[in-house]
Amino acid sequence: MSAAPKSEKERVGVYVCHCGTNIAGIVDVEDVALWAKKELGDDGVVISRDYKFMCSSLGQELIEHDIEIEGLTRVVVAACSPHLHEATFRGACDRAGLNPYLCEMVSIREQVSWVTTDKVKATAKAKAMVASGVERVIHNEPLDRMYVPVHPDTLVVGGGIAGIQATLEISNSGNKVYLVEREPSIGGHMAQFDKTFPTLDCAACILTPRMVDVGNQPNVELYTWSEVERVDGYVGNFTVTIRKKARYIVEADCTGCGICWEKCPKKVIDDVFEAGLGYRKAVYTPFAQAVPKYPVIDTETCIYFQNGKCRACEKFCPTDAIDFNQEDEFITVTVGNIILATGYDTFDARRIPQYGYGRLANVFTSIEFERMCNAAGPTDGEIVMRDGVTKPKSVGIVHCVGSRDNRYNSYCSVICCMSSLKFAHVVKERTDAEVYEFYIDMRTAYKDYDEFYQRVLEEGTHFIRGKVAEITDAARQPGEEGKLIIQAEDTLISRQRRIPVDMVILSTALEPRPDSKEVGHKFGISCSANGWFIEKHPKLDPVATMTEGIFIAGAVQGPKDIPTSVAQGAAAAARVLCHIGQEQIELEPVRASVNADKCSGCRICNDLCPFNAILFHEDLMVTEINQALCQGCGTCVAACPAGAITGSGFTNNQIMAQIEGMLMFSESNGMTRVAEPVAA
Amino acid sequence: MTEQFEPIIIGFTCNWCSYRAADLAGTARLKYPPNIRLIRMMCSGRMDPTFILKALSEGADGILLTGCHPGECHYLEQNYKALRRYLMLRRTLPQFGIEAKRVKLVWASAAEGVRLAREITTFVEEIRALGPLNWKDSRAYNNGYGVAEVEVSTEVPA
Amino acid sequence: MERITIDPITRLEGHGKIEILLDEDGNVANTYFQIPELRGFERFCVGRPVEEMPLLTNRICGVCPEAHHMAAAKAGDAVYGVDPPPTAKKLRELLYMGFYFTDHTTHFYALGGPDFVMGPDAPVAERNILGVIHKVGLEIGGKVIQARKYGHTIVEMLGGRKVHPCTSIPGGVTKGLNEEERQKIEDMGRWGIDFAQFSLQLFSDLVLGNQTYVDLILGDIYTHRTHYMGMVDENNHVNFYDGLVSVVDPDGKRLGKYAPHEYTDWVAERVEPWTYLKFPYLKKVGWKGFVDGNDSGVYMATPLSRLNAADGMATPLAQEHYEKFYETLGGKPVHQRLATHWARLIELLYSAERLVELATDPEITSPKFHTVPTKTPTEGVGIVEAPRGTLTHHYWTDERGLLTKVNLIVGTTNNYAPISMSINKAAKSLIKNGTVVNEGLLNMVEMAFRAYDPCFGCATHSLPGQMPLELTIRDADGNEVDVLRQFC
Amino acid sequence: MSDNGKPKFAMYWASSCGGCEIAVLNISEKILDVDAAFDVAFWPVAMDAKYKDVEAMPDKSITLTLFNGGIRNEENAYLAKLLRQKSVFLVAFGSCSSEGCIPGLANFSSGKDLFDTVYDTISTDNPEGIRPQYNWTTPEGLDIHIPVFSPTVRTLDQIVDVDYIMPGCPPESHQIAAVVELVIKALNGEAELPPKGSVIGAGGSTVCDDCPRERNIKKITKFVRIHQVENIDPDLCLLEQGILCNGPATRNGCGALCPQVNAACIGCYGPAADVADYGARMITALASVIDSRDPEEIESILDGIPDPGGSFYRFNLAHSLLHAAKSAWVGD
Repeated sequence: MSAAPKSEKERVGVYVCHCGTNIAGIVDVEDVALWAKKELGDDGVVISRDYKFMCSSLGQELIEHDIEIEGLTRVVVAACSPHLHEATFRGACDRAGLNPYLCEMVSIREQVSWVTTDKVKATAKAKAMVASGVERVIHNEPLDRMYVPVHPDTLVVGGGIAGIQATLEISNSGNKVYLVEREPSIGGHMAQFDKTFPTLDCAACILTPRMVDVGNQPNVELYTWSEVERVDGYVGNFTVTIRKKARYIVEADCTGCGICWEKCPKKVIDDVFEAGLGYRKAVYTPFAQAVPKYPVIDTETCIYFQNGKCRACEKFCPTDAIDFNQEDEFITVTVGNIILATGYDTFDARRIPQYGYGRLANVFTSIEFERMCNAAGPTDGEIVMRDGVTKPKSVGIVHCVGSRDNRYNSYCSVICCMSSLKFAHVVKERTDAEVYEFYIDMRTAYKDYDEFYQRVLEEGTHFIRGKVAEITDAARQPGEEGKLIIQAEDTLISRQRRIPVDMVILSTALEPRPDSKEVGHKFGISCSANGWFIEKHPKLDPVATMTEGIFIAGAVQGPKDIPTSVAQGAAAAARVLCHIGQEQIELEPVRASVNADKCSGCRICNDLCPFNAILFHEDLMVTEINQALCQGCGTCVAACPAGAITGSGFTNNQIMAQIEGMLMFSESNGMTRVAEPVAA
Repeated sequence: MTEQFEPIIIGFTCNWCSYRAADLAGTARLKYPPNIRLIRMMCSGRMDPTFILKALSEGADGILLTGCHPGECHYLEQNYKALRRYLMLRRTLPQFGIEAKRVKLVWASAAEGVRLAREITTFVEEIRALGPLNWKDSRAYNNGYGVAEVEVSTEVPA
Repeated sequence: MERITIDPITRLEGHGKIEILLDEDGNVANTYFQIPELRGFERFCVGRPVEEMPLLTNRICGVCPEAHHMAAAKAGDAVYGVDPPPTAKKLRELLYMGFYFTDHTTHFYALGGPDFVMGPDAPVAERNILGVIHKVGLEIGGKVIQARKYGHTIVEMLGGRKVHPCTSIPGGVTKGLNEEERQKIEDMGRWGIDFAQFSLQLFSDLVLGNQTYVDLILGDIYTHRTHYMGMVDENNHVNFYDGLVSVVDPDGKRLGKYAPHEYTDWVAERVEPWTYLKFPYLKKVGWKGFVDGNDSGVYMATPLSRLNAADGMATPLAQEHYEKFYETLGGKPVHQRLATHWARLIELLYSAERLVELATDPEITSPKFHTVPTKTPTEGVGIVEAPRGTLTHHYWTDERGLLTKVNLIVGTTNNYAPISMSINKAAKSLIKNGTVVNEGLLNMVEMAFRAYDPCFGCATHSLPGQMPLELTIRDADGNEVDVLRQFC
Repeated sequence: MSDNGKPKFAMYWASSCGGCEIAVLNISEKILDVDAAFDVAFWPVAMDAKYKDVEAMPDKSITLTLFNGGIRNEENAYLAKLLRQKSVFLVAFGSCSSEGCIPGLANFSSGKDLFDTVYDTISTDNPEGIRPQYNWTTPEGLDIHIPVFSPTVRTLDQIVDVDYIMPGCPPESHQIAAVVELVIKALNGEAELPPKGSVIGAGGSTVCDDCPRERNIKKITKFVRIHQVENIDPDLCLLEQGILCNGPATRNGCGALCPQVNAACIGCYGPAADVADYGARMITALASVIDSRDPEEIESILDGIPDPGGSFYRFNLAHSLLHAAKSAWVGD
């Protein structure tokens, strides 16, 4: 059984590109063109040309001319990869009034001339591929591009610097943004930092104005202490449900005066913002410049919530803004686009026991150290050991803790080299301690980074190239007592070294959020094996995803520093604004659809679509596919046992015909048609 | 010396990974045997065993299926469906007297032009070793060439 | 030498072919009855899961798929060494009785009947059910249709489908019987008993009351002294679904009874180069060619054979007629092939009585109708009595229950040799010194043939071979009320 | 048209079991309409007519021919061509002539293999290894002949041009009745016949469409053999109970008879419309919903289907893309 034959004969034009000598050097393009006219005439080939550069304007005009004058109804271009010029030639057809999807490209450059040495075989293969293109294109159907209107509002998830940047870009352009942040305040990791490399300007000083802008921007609806519950719909028209967790504070009445947390008798260790180094109250804002200013009551530790007494905050609140009966709210919003900027987590250094974190008091993580040297932090910026008073005489900084290590994460966390250098500088600046950096490779790409490295070198930090084997307090040699000994192989002098220090800082890896897979599923986008969200194209489309209308920015896509995160936030915003500006979005018409009469409601396909485009009508017992949600992968088409699902652009008829075409001519008999056996 | 057997192989590729890998192999001017002819689909999930059977019955000697690595499918998880269909088909082919080895699934990301070229080269050799499948002749035979009956009539009775 | 070819012998069976070779004097030198086809179930069932055999072997014959369904199911039980719950066995037998009831009814009224009611010399045009109805009355036609419908209804109720039932699996069946269905079947069974008795009465009035017919039955043309085979229960009474296979010699002496797994000690099949069909014979006696007698291994397996091979019937009414049968025809065994029609009616009565027995069995509606097999499958034989003879399925499987070898000896095949002999005898007795070969001859051959009710669909697992019937019922004004065709 | 002015009707069985004829008979009173509307010109089981009578008929003189049975030998093939020549409408009637049916499973083996098995079974006494001879000379010195066996079972449309296909093993009587009615109407100009090549007497979807069992989103974690199931849930989709049911890929029209008696659909109505290969549809559908990503686990789940070829090509091997196993045409 072969692909269904076409009733009326198509008029097919075949165009074989020389691509200079790129193709013509190996493939006998003239021969291919002549052959196509001769051997494929019966299949509808009425014109077959070869030309130096089909993609040139003259080449394109050739096609347009033949469509207009010779009345071609199908076009096959044998040239380079469709990924380069499909759009070009479809455009040419479009201009000449032929539906662009009636044009097929076959790649005889990437797949033939560039990879084959034998000219005869290359020419034969080119012919087979032209034949397959012709047989396929006959079964192509004119497709109409789909357009969906774009709702002008946007959802940004994650209030770190990337999310803040995106939010401001969009809202400042006059469009509404819903910014959802899991924590009580926006700001993200950057708010925890003291200084930022390589310029060493204070993080808070550059971040907080942006935070305030977000707070004041009337186009921004800010939902902190909130999470996205579910996402329905598709590009241009998503319906998002946001869970606004109960704060137990009436935001309308709260002035953020701070009396409540002054009066609150319950002091708890803050292991989120202060990374466990500092304290907060049961009612709190994570930090002074928090946006919004409203505090949150932490029911886990609040005395009233734990044993029904206290209510001190309520008693003292001048505006009666405390409401212990507040409940989670669910807000449903409609948006046209979504930007995910949910950032990263840091590697749990306890997973590398030989580094002693959690066991050896004076082993710190980078985040802890960031808080320590932050003037607003738990030690008011004093660099001290765990006892909170003693200044270290020597500090060891260990790179790549949990990065570039197949046991944990094979990737490079990008920022650790620079932040470690920053730490070295800060230690030097504020103490007279000796500083030792243990690194595998020093990675200081990008503007002014290496200059900063040179500067730290000059400041007298010792650099030891080697992976740290162990950090121990077991003294073996004089001078090691009461110290932390860092054992490492110095690969530059290929000697084992034991460096005794007072304090160790572990530059811990950046890791995807633990729930990134679930989040990905909620938004219908995919994570790489190690959990970072996958961009549509690693080079040409870094902030878009495979799902139309869902963008990613910042570390959620992979480890990156602040400048890159900001750039991505702005880039994602630009993509969204482009959608909003178009008012409607064009979708590739490669989509699946169900023939309801043929659908038996067997429900085989119902669980096959990761984009939730397949829905089942219990009442009618048939399955339907949401065209806008469908991404055109064709999995359900291939799965349907009744053949009730069609995938436009890649129909069974097209592919079956393509296969027939490829096998219709055999090299053994000089690429002449293999006779179909006749029934006796 | 007799001319060596040149198998014809149909390769099914995913638009996002292996087809781009083929582009890359080309751009890098890597060389591999011309015996393979690639068909582009949006995803290995579009892979319908019908296409494999069609290609075999039309005269292909081997089929190379390619898709994104597990966990890296551009449509999230569709390549697992391709994997399962492939494993199931492989169990069926031997009952037709077709060596399961004639159909092979390999993962190749967009970046793995070298890998794809190598896999193709290896596979062509594997199929060359298996020899021709020649299903088209069988169809000729079964589509009722009179000789078919005659041949058997002389052969069957003792 | 002259030849007469009847090809295809339409109205006998689809593709059968009879070659009658005459010598110089115009006498019959020899006859060859050829079966021109083969499908090879024994080969292509290999590799299939044994639980599918009741479905696959169904397709050997669309006329008696029930028989293959049962034999395959029993062989499946044996392969797994599983004993289905009593209810399962009874449900299968119940389905089988429904099938027998239809099958025997059709045969008698469609094929056997006309020959007797109208007489063998009556013109062909009258020698059909239409003639019968004219002679004995209109309402019979209605009854015959009713009888067929009832049988089919029972088959569909228990087997899921009218043709090619699908409910038997190793260890039992997939579907039970509810009270409502049971009641229906009981009622149909009771109606069936009356119908069967009515039919026997009709037979004795029309046939036994008419000396010419009795002479015809007892005449030499239709007589062969062969061995006989049939399944019997523990009391040596005829049983269609289960039991041992009894074999008697031409003198009626029982040579023995064999259990399904012992069949190879008793039966062997001979291959002739001029036909696709094999010739089974009694191994213990041996093949002596197409000849009668105690030394010839040729045997017959038909309703007549079953009666000859048994000591009686398991149900009271059928038993009465069994006794009358042998009294009238001069004791056991009866060799006259045409008596098969009478024997068939006695079996018809038995099947109706058995229907009621089973339908009123308290166990029949029990929900325990399947036992999951636990043993490792190996090898097994299943035997049932198909209307046209003893049906044997023999399977070998691997440890997964996939078939590694299959052997089938199918109903009509048993009778291939005796049928050939009957044809030969009829031809010889009717073609003398160049007698002009005419319709009459074919009719006589056909009569000899019909007695066996051959079905070569079964026989060759290839070729449908039902007898034809066209039944037209007209009301008083001669308008058609119903038309029915049946070929079995 | 015959003398009495009625259009002629023919029904022929090639390599078949006779179940199709029985199914036709079971349309009972509708047979009246056939008789009223047609003059039965050729129907071997029903009436006396020799091949030579058919050969003598003018071309296209038979209006409607129902052809059942597969093409297993030269005689079948000859009759197929003969009846094509004599008929206006030739219908591939039933699974054998349209899909190959169970006897088509023979295409997994060579003809030689079939003969060697059948004429050398445990109960066959054949020391000289006798095989049937297509031409044989009797001791009386005459040559007698049996039809030549074809290398594979073929379907009617693989031999001749077919006008309509009527699937089913056998086609259900109510469907036959409906088709008879349609044809008669069409002959009286009261109805349109479907376009040439259409499947008639069947539904446009698959068996699940008619199956009353409850269905959920499919996720298969195991396949079990039906006789190994303790109690089959009478209301839940059989596939969801792990029982291999061909319903999803099998054309509807039977009314889902087998699933309704707790038996799996075995696929006798063949594939849905425009399906190139039935087996491929079963493979792709089932594989798609196997609930595992681990090759080893997938393999162990697939162990639950011990005979994929037989299970997925049970009724349509002869009409599948591959048509037969290599051995069938290589001849051993």
